[in-house]
Formats: sequence, C-alpha cells, structure tokens
Amino acid sequence: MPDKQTDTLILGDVEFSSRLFTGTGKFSSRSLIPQMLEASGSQMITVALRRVDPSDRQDNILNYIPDTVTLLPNTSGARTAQEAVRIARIAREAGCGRFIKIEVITDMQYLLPDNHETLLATEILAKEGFVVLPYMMPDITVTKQLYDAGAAAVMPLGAPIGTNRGLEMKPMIEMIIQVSKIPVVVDAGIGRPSQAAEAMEMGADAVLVNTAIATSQDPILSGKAFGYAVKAGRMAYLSRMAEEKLKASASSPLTGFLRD
Amino acid sequence: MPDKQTDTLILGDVEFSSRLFTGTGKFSSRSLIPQMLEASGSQMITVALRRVDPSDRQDNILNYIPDTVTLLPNTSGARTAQEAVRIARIAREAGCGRFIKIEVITDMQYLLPDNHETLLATEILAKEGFVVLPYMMPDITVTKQLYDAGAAAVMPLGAPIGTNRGLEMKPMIEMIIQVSKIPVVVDAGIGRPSQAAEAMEMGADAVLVNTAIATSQDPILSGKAFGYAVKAGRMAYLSRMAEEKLKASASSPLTGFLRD
Amino acid sequence: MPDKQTDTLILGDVEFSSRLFTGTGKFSSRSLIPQMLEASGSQMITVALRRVDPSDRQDNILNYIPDTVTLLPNTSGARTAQEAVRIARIAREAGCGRFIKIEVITDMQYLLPDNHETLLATEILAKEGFVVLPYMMPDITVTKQLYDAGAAAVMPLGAPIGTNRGLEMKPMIEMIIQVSKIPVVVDAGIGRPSQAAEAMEMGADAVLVNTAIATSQDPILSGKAFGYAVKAGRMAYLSRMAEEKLKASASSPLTGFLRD
Amino acid sequence: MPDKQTDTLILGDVEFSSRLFTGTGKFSSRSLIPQMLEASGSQMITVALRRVDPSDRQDNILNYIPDTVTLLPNTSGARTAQEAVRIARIAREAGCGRFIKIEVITDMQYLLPDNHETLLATEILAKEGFVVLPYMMPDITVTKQLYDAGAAAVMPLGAPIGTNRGLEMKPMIEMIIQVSKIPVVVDAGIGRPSQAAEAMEMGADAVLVNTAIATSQDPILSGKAFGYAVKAGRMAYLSRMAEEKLKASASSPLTGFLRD
Amino acid sequence: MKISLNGKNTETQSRTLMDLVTGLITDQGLDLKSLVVEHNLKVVPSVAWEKALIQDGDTIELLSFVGGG
Amino acid sequence: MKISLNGKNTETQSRTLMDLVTGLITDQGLDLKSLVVEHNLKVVPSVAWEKALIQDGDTIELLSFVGGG
Amino acid sequence: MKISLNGKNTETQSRTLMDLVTGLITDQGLDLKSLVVEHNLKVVPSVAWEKALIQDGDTIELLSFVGGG
Amino acid sequence: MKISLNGKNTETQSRTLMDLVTGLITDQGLDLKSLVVEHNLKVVPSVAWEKALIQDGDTIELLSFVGGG
Repeated sequence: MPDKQTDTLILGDVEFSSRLFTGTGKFSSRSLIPQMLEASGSQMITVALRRVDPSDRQDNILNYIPDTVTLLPNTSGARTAQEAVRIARIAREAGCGRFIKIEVITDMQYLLPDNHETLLATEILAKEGFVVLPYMMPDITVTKQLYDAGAAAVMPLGAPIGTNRGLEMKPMIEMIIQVSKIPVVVDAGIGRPSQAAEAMEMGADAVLVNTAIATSQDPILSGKAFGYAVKAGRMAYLSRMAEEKLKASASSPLTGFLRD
Repeated sequence: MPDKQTDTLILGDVEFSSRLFTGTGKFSSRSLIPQMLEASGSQMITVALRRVDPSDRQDNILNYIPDTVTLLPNTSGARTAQEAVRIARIAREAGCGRFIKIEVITDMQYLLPDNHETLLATEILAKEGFVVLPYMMPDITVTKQLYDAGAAAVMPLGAPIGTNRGLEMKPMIEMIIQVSKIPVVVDAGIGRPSQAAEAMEMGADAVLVNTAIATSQDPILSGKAFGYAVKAGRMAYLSRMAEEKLKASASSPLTGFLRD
Repeated sequence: MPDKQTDTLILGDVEFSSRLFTGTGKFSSRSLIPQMLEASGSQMITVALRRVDPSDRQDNILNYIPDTVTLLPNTSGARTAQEAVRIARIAREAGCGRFIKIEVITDMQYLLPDNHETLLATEILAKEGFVVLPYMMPDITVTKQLYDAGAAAVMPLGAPIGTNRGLEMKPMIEMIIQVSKIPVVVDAGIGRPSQAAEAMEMGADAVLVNTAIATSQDPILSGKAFGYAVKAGRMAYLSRMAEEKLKASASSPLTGFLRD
Repeated sequence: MPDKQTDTLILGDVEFSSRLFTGTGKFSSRSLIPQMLEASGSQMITVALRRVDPSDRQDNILNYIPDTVTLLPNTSGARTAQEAVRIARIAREAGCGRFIKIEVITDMQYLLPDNHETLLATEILAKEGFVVLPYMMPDITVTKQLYDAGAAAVMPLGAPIGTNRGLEMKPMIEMIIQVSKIPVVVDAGIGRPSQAAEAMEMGADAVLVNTAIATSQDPILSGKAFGYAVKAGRMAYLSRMAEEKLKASASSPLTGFLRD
Repeated sequence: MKISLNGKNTETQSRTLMDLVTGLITDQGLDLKSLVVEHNLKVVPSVAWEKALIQDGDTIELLSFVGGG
Repeated sequence: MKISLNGKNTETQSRTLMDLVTGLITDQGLDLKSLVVEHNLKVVPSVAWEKALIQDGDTIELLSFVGGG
Repeated sequence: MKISLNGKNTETQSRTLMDLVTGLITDQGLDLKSLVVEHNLKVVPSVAWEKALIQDGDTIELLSFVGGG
Repeated sequence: MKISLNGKNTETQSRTLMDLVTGLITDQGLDLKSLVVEHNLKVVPSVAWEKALIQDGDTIELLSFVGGG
C-alpha cells in the first residue's frame, strides 16, 4: 500500500499528482480546454495528429494546453502497428515529447483496439525510448506481454469509447489490477464521476476521461467533478474501507430504547 | 435545475452547503469525530439516545460535535411510532434542537424500517414542529404520504444498514427522486464514495454515511473522500452529462491517419 | 429442502405442479390464451373485472380458460382496501372461486402497490375464507404482517409492471424468501425466461408472468419458454448448485500436456 | 431470424438439435456422465488427453459416452499453438474425430486463454480439416480473425472457468454475437441455468457447461435443468420478446373499478 | 323509473333485471353468460334475474371479466 | 422509597433528583453534563433537579446521548 | 535399451510396443483399450503395436483420455 | 514539378518547403506554427524549411495536431 502522504503517479520520469488524464476531443470550443484543465487539475492530456484540413480555420490546439500539462499524443487513425509507429515518431519529432498513447483500431463498428498490433507497436516504440501507454482490450495475457514489451502502463477500456457506460469490463479490469506490474489506467467508456471513483477504489492508478467531460453541458464543471471523484476514489483506496457485508449491522446501539 | 452558483440544501430553516450527512456510530474513538467532520465538511450528524450505562465511562458525545454542525438525533431503538415520538420529544427537551431522524425498526434480522409506523410518527412530530427526516423502505406511495404528513425530507435506504452494498434499491430510489416534492436523502448501505457520487448524479439531494466512514482504517481520510465524492456527484448532476450510448463514438477524428 | 420427487406447490387446498402463473392481459387475440396455457403448462391464470363496455363485442373471456386451470381474479382498479374487498366478493359470487390477487394501486405513474391498503384488504378477505395472494412492494415488515393477516402467499414485484426489467428488486426479494413463512411468488416485471429461472433459483415458490408472454411476437412459444425456464430454475434450486467462486478452477487437469 | 420449426445448429457437417454442450470434468463418478447426457439432451461433450497415470485405475472415459454424442477433445494443458496442434492431431489419430476445442492458456492464475496462440493454432488445424472451436477471450478483432482462419465457431468465455459467475463479459459477448459470421458458443463461467438462458436470449448459438453440472449435488437433475434452460432461452430468442421499458404499463385495464 | 346503471342516471321501463339485461342484449349484443349483475351492492345470479324487481333509485352494475394480469 | 430507575425497581433515600444524580456520580463517575433525566415521562432540565422531589413509585430514566447512525 | 517413456529415461527389454504395453498392463493394471500410444511423435494404433519395433533412444508417450471441460 | 501532397498528386512551382508552405498560408490562411511537415517520410522542422529543396516525385505531408481522446 503506497504512502498516503506522498502518493503520486510516476510515468516515464514525470511525477503526476493528479490521476485524472483528459482528452482534447469533442469540445464545442477549444477555449474551454485550458479552463477544464485548471478546474479538473488534470496534468496529462491527449491530442491527435491529422492531415491539414484546408477548410479548417482553427489555430493550433497546442496553444490551448499550458506547458505544465504533459502532452499525450495518440495514434488514432492507425490500423496497423506500422502506422502507429509512424505517427508516434512524427509526434515526437514535431516536439510533442516522449509520451505516446498507442491506439490501433481495425474494428470500425465498436472502435475496439487490436491487442496484437498494439503489442507489436509497443515493442518497437519502447525500444526507441518512448513512454508507451497502450490502449487495450482488457486481457490478462496481453497485459503481461505489454509489460515485457516495455510499456510504461496499460490502458484497458472500461466500455466502448464514447458510450459513457462505465466499467462494463470491471471483472477483467480487477484481474488486470491484480496481476499488472505497471500502472493501470482505465481508458474509454467512463461517463460519470462515480464510475471514475469506482475505478480508483478498485486500485486503478489513473483514469482517462474525454467524451464525458467534453460533451457535458458544462465541461468546466464536469472536469472539476471528475477531478474530485478521482481524488475521492483514490482516498477511499488508501483508507482501506470495509468490504461489502451480507448481514445488516446497526450503526446505533441495538438495544431497544428503554429496554435492556 | 437549480442555480449552480447558489446551490444549497435547505431543511427546516437551516441552509446546508454540504450534502453529506454523517453519523457518530461505530467510531473506534470519539476523538476522531471532530476531525472527520472537518475533513468531510459535513454539517449534519446523527446521534442516538440510550439509558445511562454505568459501565460506560465515556464523556458526553455532544462535546465532540462543533456548534456549527447540526445535530440529527435518531429514534433508533423505537419499535413503534409511540416510542419514536417519545424519543424525539426527550431529544428536543434535552436541547438537541428540532431535527429528528425517525427510525422505527421491528425486523431485527435485516434492520429494515417499518414504513407504516414511521408514517404515523412523522405525522405526530411534524405537527409538533419537528423537522422530520424519516428513514424508510424505498416506496413511492409512502413517499407521497410522508410529504402529506409534513416530513421535511425522505430518507430511503440504499441497502440494509451497515452492508456497504451501495444502491441496491437504485431503480426504486430513481422513481422516488422523480416523484418526491421534498428532498431525498439516501441513507444506509452506502459503502463507497463512488456509490455516494452515483446517488448524487441520480439527483438525490444528499446522502447519509456512517458505517463506511467509521469502520474504515482511516475515518478522517474516508470522510474527506466522501466529501469530495458527494461534491463530484452533485456537480455532475448540475452539469448535465450525456446519457449512456449504445453505439461507440470516437473521441479522435475517425478518418484513418494519412487516409481520407 | 423439499422432496425432489413430490415437489408441488399447495395454495388454499389446491396442488399445483406448475410454478408458472400467467395472466390474460394484453393478448392480441383471446384465442391465443388456451394455446398459451397448454404450451406453458400454467395451472393458474389471472383475470380482471370491469363494467360492461357496450362497445366491446368480445365474448366471455372465461370461455377461453379450461376448467383444469385455476382462476385468479385480481382487484385491479381498486385504490382502497374497501374497493378491493368489494371486487373480491363480486368475483367470488360470480363463480370465480376463492382465489383472489389483491392489487391496490394509488400511484398511477409507476403503478406500484400500496402495501398498507393491501394489508388491510388481506386481513378482511382472509377472514372471509378467500385464498389471498397480495401483490406487494418488496418489504420485510409487511411480509410478516401479511402472514399474520392470513395471506396464502406474498407476491412481491420484481420490477414495475410491464417493464420487462426483471429482478430489479432482487436483494429485497432474496430477504423475503429467507423470512417468509408462506410461499413467495415473484409478480410483475419479469420480461425474460432467464429472469423467471433466476427467481426460482433464488428459492421463489412461483412466478407470475403476463406482459412478456402476451406481447411477444409468438405468445405460444414464449409461454412454452417460460414454462421450461421455471422448471429449469426450480430444478437448479433442488439440485443445490455450487456458489459463485472468486478464483478460477480448471475443469480439465491442470498439469501441462506432456509435463508433470 | 431462423425458422422456428427447423431450428438446429450445424457444425462441421453435423447437425445438433441440442444447443447445450457439456464436459466430462469434475464428476464425482464417471457413471454419472451417461445419465447426465440423457437428462440434459446434450449431443456434444468435451474430453481431455493426458499421460497415463499409473496410480489411476479408472477405465476408459470414452466408454461412458454414447456413440450418439459427438466428442469434443480439448487441448487443455497446451501453452503454445504448437502444443495445441500436437494434442489435436493425437486426439484425431486416436479416433476421436474431427472436432477440436482449442484451449491455450498461459495465465495459470485466472486460467484465461491466450488469444494470439489460439488464433495460430486455429489457422493450422482448420487447414488440416479439423472442425475448430476456439475458446477465447471475448474480443471483436480476434473474432473476425478466427473466422478468417477457418474456425467453425467462436467460444468466448462468460467468466473465468469454474467461477459460476455467469455472463460477466455480457456486453462484449453481445457485440461478438452482432459481428460474428460463425456460431457463437458461450463457454466457461456459466453457473446457473438462468445464465445459460440469458446467453441464448441474447442470440448465442449454444453454451458449454461443465463445472456447474458436475459439481452440483445432483448432476443429473442439474443437467436436465440446463437442458430446459437452453431450450427456454432459444425459444425466447425465436419468439422475439418485447424490449425493456422505462415506463410501467398496466396488464389490467387502467380504468378504476366502478369508475370511468 | 330512474336508476343508476353503471354509474349513469338512467330512465328505464324494465321491471326486472331480466327485462333490463335482455333489453341490453338486443340493443348491444352483449354476451349474457359473461354478465355479472350487482343490484344494490348484491350480486344477483342469472337464475334470479327473473324475480329481481327493479325499483326507483336502484343502483345496478353490469360487469364482466376481462383480460388482466 | 421505592422507585423505578431505568426500568429496575430500586430503593432510594434521595429526596430530589439532584440527590439521586449526584449520588450516582460519586458511585459511578458519570458525566453530569451528559445526563438527560426523565421524571415520570417528563424531561427535567438540570437547573430544576434541586427542586424536583422524588416520591414513592416514581419512574425515573437517566439517559445520555451515544454514537448512532 | 534406453528410451524416454512419458518423459522419463527408462531402461526396457521390450522389443515392440506390444511387449512394452502388455508389460505395463500386468504391472499396473492399465485398461488397454483406453491407451493412446505416441511413438517418436507418431500415434500408433493398437493393431500396429505388434510390428512397432522399439529402438534405443526412442521417445514413447502413453496417453489416455480423461475428464475435461 | 509533380509531387504527392497529402496523398494527392499535385503540380507545384515551389522550390523549397518554405515556398510551398507560405504559398498555402496565403491561399488557405493556415496557422504556420501548427504545421508539421513530413518530407519523404522525414519530419522537417520549420527552421529547415528554407533549405529543404523539393524535387519531382517527392512525397510531402502537411499535418497538424487536432482534438483527440
């Protein structure tokens, strides 16, 4: 059990006091991003890389991310390990740093990751000095293989991306938390602060939330809500709460009033 | 939808900025109570009334509760409406103020409340000017009757007391939140901050947590965790998050990388 | 544990080999009812009583129910104990026998029963020699009171009527099964054979299914499905299956192949 | 939607009228197996292959399996694709026919399958003319790859083997059922007939149950229960039942009694 | 004669329940056997309809069983 | 004098609630301030204990607040 | 002659699989019909055991089907 | 000169990446600082655009960071 006083998350050689990772997708206005970051306290945020769209007049999204926040470029759009590797290299050479979220998706219906291609990309990029955070289908065997491949953490999904269905894969994620030798970051599907808190109570090291914050009617307040919830869940984990009980037990003395 | 800026809970004529109610039962040491109250921000706390136990050398539990915190004496031990009424009157005359949590239990196995006796006691005490908070089995019909009887709020249970099983009665509580004209406080069974947050996200007005805080290995940190979680859940409710979706939707652009 | 060989359900002085109760509501055509009864094996079916509707040209619904099937008139439409009592008496004098399903509903939004009025009606009708089956909100205290009032069984709801949401109230129903001295029939909300089987596995004595059968695209096949499922669930209960386990355990020898 | 009259499952060139597959593991006595098969109606059963254990005096397990039942040898014990291939070949040459359940497990704690090795073994054995049924972690991408590799069906797990926890992976299995071009057999974790019925209601083509039957106090009655439940679930699927509803809807006329 | 018939004030010439009921059959083609008649809060079996005299101010309910869950 | 004290028949010499209560303090080291005294179903505030005379057959409950949820 | 029998180095006088197998039956009371014999990675059907000569260094696996899920 | 620009065959007169890029800015008002240029699979930092000569058949990708989760 970690020390409650000095409880931080270290990835690569960076120390994070916040265990909430956020994303830049789906915001109605980019100007909301820095306010959301401040409200949520998030210190790591994802960005994507795409061909310049001439019709898109927006200025540089990186301008909206304070230097204090670590950039986590993702390899979205990659359908093979090779494409993921290429995107990662471009991102780094473009000055986005060593962190990379590997995302290789071939299933265009449910947008679920391809664990094998993800593993191959992880192997290559870890050797090249990247801090590799692979987005994955919850899978015990692959969790161990990603560790051997040099991943800095594993990022199993809670539910299909953008569904807000929460910890649908809870039993598998609990097992991953038990066996993983590297931090476990629950990514995708988290739609409510309560679900983020639940993941942290289970012992997850962090959660990544994008859609739920960006698509709420008040992304700044939502970001703050997730920031509080992640803290709450982590504190609960650190304070070792009692297990569920089958039997009821009174919180007041059981003696009847004016009875013995 | 309430105003996000001035979002407080009013019961009787008292305004509460914290929506976390706590209890004084089951603490390993009473000296933890004031620290827990400070860490959690809770502004309302329950106490019970019992015959003096000569063997009990502890000093007055009320000494451990700051004047800024509202006392909520409960009628635990009562098995009939009449006993509950008697306890309430004694508590008030003993200087504990007008708030009373009605708790009438005849089922000694699961410690579940007797809604009919609870309704009768509510009727009498509301007439006598008490601010009545009845602890109840989740029940739509009784919710309406308690309102007619003058209750200040309803307190449906999430799960049997002390089980930490959370919102087992969630569907019924959701209906109560829909129909109730008075505040809904989820009481009993909440064992994790995530569960408290979930209740608030559903639109509950407050939650009452005792066992989960008092029996954790660090009640002060747990209290803080619940304080954060209740805030997080309320913020989520106020920021109108998106519903669950059946279909996945990408948070990054769906175009393949270096594809059109 | 009952004898597997001679496992029947006795209500009033009638012995039922089938633990599936059905209803006559919502069928697209009344002629489906006798076929559904035969396919499902159900031996008890509900009917309702209403003022003659001149515009309704349908012939007598009782003509569609074989004599071998016990009629269970319900008191639907009653909003007080007195109305329920009046309906019950009319039904009996009209030749529908001694069985009565008490249904007193004042909540017109969720159609949830009023436990207190239901209890009052049960008391009166049991004294008059009815075999009283009260439809109720799952409630331990009221379960005991209904037994004292002379009910032949209790019929807690699984979920709001017609929702097909299944055993939403499962934890409460499990407790009722533990404490009840009379048969427990899960009524309302059961939308799938799997849910009916689950209720029986928990130890329920019977289930009542109407909407799910009547509104399916093939009520006869659906009735058969529920008949099989109720049998399956009862057999599972009688054959004492192993509990859930936290740890995986191999069903094949754990030794590696060609290893020791 | 298949024809209700002629609804059978075809694997390889064998037609199965029963959609319940069973296993031979964990029975207290082998003599229970033929009785269980008869009671359950199962037409396919798994066996394992191991080195002769001199201390084991039991006679040939194949003697307990009627010729009318298809043998499904598994590759349990294999930790690589190559080992699985070797076991499969031995089983076939030993006269066990063309069916093979591929089971490659490297995680000895939770006994969860290795999808990548499983895929490799499937590729090889399908080419050799086996009817390959791979046991797998629920995964959309791998489901498609197994189809391309020539699998006759996919067998995603419901929960870790032997846990009786049921459809823990339900959301993922529902997606697999949507996308799979080959039959989906839910294997492992099914501990109750209700869970088997639920899988069939979702549209699974079959379920494989071993532990729950073999370890119950009455494997013959349990087998019968699962046989009924699988039939019930399939019928429910074929009869297109109504969806869950948010709103309650009365099964009796909503008019008050003696009111308009 | 004024009676309350299924909650409505009605003018009727029928002297007995049988008259009233048979009248309604021809008017509305009701199924006689399905009919349950409550006369001043008492259920009257069909065999007794002939003898059941209707008086001014009587309350009569004509009921039948319908589908219900 | 016979009284019912916390449900038990008790013989006491105390003339007032104050006598009774202070007696118990020395006997049992109770915390006076935490004490709630119900005398014949009426709560008596500590300021009135001096004047509250005990009579034969009185019912007295000595209560205090404890931890509860 | 040295062979690997079920993974163990074993000294045997058996000239054929039949000799080896029948020897084991008497030693260990195995059920012949349940036996699956893999000889140098090839499965040998029982009808061929008589002619299957064992040579020094051979690898022989004696297998059988068991309960499994 | 024919080049592949973001996957499309394009005719260009630009001699250097700087020419190409600045041309696009005036044409399309792009944000220069947000531009990531990949020239024949190598990323070229903006400081080097001036010297980066474009030759016939070159493959050039103009990329930028966008919102993503």
